[in-house]
Amino acid sequence: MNEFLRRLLFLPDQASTFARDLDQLHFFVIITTFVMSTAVGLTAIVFFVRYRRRSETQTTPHIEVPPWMEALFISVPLSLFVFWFFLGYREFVRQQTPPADSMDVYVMAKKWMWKFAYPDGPNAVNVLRVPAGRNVRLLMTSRDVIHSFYVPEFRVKMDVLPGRYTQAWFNAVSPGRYQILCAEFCGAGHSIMRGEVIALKPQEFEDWLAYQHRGVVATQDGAPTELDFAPPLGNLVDQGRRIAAEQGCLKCHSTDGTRHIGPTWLDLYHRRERLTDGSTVEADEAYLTQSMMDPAFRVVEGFQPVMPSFQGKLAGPEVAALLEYIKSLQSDAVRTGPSEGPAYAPVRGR
Amino acid sequence: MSEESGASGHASATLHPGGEPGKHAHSAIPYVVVWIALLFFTVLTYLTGKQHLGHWALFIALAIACTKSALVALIFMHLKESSGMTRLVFVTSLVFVGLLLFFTVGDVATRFTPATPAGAPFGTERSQPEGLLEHEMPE
Amino acid sequence: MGIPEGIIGHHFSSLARQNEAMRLGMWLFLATEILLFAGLFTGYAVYRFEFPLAFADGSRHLNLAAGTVNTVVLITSSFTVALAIHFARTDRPRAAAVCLVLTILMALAFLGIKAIEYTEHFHERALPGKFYAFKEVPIPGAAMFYSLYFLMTGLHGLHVVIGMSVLTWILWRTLQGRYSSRYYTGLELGGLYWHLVDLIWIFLYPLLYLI
Amino acid sequence: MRLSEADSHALAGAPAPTYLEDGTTVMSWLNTRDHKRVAVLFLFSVIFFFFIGGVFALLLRFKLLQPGPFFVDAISYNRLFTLHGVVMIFLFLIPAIPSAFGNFVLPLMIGARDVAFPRINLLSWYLYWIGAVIAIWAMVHGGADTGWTFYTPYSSTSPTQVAPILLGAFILGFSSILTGLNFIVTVHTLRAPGLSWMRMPLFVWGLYATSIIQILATPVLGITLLVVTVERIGGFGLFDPARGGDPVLFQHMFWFYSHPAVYIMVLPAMGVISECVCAFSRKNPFGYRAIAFSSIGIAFVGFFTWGHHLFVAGQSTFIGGAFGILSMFVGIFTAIKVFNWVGTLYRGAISFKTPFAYICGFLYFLVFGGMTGIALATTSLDIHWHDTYFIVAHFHFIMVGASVMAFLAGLHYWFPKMFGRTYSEGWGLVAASLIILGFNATFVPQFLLGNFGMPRRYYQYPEHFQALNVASTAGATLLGFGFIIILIYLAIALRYGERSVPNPWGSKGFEWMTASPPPTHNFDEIPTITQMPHDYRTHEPPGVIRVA
Repeated sequence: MNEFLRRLLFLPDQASTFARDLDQLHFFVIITTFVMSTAVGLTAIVFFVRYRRRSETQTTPHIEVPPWMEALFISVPLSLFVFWFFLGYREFVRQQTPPADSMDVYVMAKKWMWKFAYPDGPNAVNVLRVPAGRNVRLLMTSRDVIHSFYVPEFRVKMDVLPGRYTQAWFNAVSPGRYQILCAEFCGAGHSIMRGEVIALKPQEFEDWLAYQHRGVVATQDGAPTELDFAPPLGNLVDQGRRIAAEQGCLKCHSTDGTRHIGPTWLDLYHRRERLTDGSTVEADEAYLTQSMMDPAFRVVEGFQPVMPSFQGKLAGPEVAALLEYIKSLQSDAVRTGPSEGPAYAPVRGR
Repeated sequence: MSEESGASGHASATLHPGGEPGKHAHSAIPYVVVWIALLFFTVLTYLTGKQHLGHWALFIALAIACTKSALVALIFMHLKESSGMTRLVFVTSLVFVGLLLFFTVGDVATRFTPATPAGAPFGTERSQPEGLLEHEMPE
Repeated sequence: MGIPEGIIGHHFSSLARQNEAMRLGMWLFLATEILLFAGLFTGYAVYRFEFPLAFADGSRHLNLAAGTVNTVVLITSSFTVALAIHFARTDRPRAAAVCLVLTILMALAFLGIKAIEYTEHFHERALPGKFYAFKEVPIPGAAMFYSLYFLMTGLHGLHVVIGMSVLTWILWRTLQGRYSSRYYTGLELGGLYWHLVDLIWIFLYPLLYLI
Repeated sequence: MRLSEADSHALAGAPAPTYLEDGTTVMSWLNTRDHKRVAVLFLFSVIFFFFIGGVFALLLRFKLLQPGPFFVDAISYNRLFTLHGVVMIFLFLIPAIPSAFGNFVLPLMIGARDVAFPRINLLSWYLYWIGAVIAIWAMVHGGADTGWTFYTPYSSTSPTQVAPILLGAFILGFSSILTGLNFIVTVHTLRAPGLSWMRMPLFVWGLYATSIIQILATPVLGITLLVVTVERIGGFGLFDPARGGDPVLFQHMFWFYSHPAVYIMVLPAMGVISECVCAFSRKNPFGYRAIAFSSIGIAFVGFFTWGHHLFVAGQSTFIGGAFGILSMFVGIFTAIKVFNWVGTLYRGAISFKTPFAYICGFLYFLVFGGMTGIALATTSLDIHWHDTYFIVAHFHFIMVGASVMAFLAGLHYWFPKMFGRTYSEGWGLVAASLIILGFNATFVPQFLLGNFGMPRRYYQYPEHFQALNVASTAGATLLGFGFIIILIYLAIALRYGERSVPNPWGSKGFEWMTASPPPTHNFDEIPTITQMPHDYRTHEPPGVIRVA
């Protein structure tokens, strides 16, 4: 029955713990709506036929509604609506109140991408990996305009606001991939601001976390897991991070702002750099690409021209992935180190 | 709302003295009294405002402002002697101002407010992790 | 008989009925004005709730003396408008005209004092929104206070200007002898508008200057 | 007082010319004080903008045939749906029934010669066009891409022409306020002798309730748009998150107007239906008081519910619940009306004419649209539906399904009253069935799309949504044809239609007390009202002008 109604109403899969409960309410509401509308419509149709005009000079009696019927007109729908409301609000409070044992993920939305950061380190763009069967709370904020985090299969939606945090939570019942959509209009790229939730088996998630922790510097050991194959959408940054580790970029360039052999990548994109010849340059895609291919041509002041050329060592897509990775490293965005995220306890209401 | 203003022409004559020109002498004394009262309340609100009475300050200031505006509306604007409908219009507009204020502030006051991270470029005083508001205002 | 020709519209049965209509229309219009300001008052309430300290600090850097004087000026101008209506009603058009002139002068005084205040803020860089660079109150939220301050007093100032123009027009009609005990609705409606301007300021004064 | 042609005719003893014949120069229209002429000016203006908005809608639907980029680019698409919303809401729905039909029949219904402030009435029309011209100017110069909701901070940072559109909407708000103000004062001061409040036609009650909303809500929208404009142009405002501003505050203030604005669009529609149901079933209203007071109830309670637009916008859970339960009460008032309309049919003498076809459509769309609205207000279901096509379908059911159906019912019902001509009944029924069918085909798939999870305002969409989108576009085409047929046969009727008898429907609504089309001053003598409207206990053959 559940499955039949779900398909009839074109509802997506029920992939979170409360999706099923919500759908039950949905079915109940829709069915009562149909019953009531049909009752009203049938009554009207019966009247159309029974009381059709028989002559152009027909008169009609003066009939006024008796008070008891008026009372019925008010009380029946009112009690029904209030009943709906209490059923619905109970569910609403549940959805709005993340359980205390939730795992936290920060979400930073911006035109037109999603960034996810885990409190203890790793972060990702457009791909949110979560363990199935565990409560996950999202603490979300936006860097520009209002976005809205929407996963139809989870029946979860919450606006992501600039200037403050909002929260949402879910519990994915089984491993799988679910599309994230932006539901609040945010400009030209609104409809392609999509991401993906990948619910993993708990063990796989732990492996992934451990892999991320071992860091980007370590070389890969063992065969690549399924996780290494990036999902089709928005994984350039992940690829870039892996390439940066493989090619050894991170041996000289830090990603957390500390000074090393080469300039840090943090906030590098669009930074104006002063060069050894006294001129300045904006670190845009062109300059960054040129620096990979011909590093000694324009060197930032205060650094030695020690970087080898990567001409021929990096394919076009790899350069693009690296650029995306560098672009993603913004200090006011997602942190790479352990996050200094918000204290989660509400300020008031103790 | 069910007053028969539309159907009965004579009713409107009593609604406003302007309908019966020159019938009764009109006195200016109430205006002078109200003016003096308004000046008095202005001084009062000035003096209490300078005390910085904490939580009560807003309440007192608003109470005085409401009294003053009631005087202006009732006497200067002749609401005291106008028809019920004009009074209803005025009161309704105030009710709806209250409605907008009540629900909007009610929302802000009951929101989930996590403390904002240190150094975040945004956040309000209320979202500071330390109980900043427990302190009284400086000075 | 003092009722100028063509005052009564063809669709009204009597002058009393028409006066009633005009008065009701004016009050409905005033209701829209009150709700226009309600939007800003709501913004004020929300941000004062969010930034109590910044609002207190920002308020303390306003010119309290100027605000108080302006309050007295506006209250008195409201009083003179009420008197003007009273004089018209009791067939003393000259006295009514004098009261209106006084009112208009006080409106100008109000705007003058407001201009002085604005100049001070400009020199202190206590400007709204992104222009805010007031060194004495650097805390977040203060810019919001000044945004609200300028929006509220600015919109109110606009209403003062409109009210003043209306009163000037009414003064002209008074001098023409249009208003008497038989008909003074035009003057009365102009007066209502001016009282509303006063009414708004009665709330703006403690909310902005006396936190 | 200006001595009109009508007066001179009356002096000469000839029958007074109709308002249409009283002056035929362009200036006699552009400088008219006659509420009927202002109404006709408004009628043609709103129909013009309805077709403009309709063209935008069809372009949108055409693009949505394909999931990927197609036909227009993303920014143009965003501009199109913004303009579709702005034009349909501010230039069509809000003024459509009150300013066109309300202006025409309200004074006739209460036995008045004009509205209280005829000049302000004309000013309202000019303001409408000033607002419209500014909006058109902005459309030509790039349009805006914010959606008609103008949510900050997007609207304060969008590079498009948002400011002129905001200004246009602000001026249109003024136009709306002036119409409402005029109606309230007219109802209070210009009722005919014997017309007590409890005898007022139900359409007048609907318009009165609408006017209350126009007066109380529109200024809040005005100041909100003004603050956004200041934020855009002046760089300071109340909603900038970088300076502690709260975008949700904008949404509160916006919906404080825009939710009641839904009732500005629907209450007059309900009034039209109340009149039409009585006229075509030749029956007194089943529950006169219930219908009349529920209009006022909707106007009042409609203000307590705006927060149900913000359930997932970052509003507090508590206040969301408060708004949720208050929203249920608005549903009750609508339910009362629906039951009473159906009750009116009981033991009536129903004549299935074109307006009645629209009544059937209206009832069905209102019940279904309204019930989905209640479902949305149950808070938790809204989480999945919010900002999806479910919402789009829901409010189109109310706005097109209810308001436009009522507009069409009123247009056909009052067409003989306004222009003294009759239209082709056969074509009328064809167009009505086409429209009702096309409407269902357009918006039922959108409900399903919403369930499926397709967010609104999507230029590109995942491919599994395509089938339903194609169905919707097909329906929209049908709908478009229906409207064009109406335009054609009404245009023909306007010029070549048979002369109508004064009361072709045999209606006992008060507006039929005078000739069709009415003379400039409406009544030779102000009638005295001695009974309720729509009292069909006695019969008078259609075409007799009743002087009650």
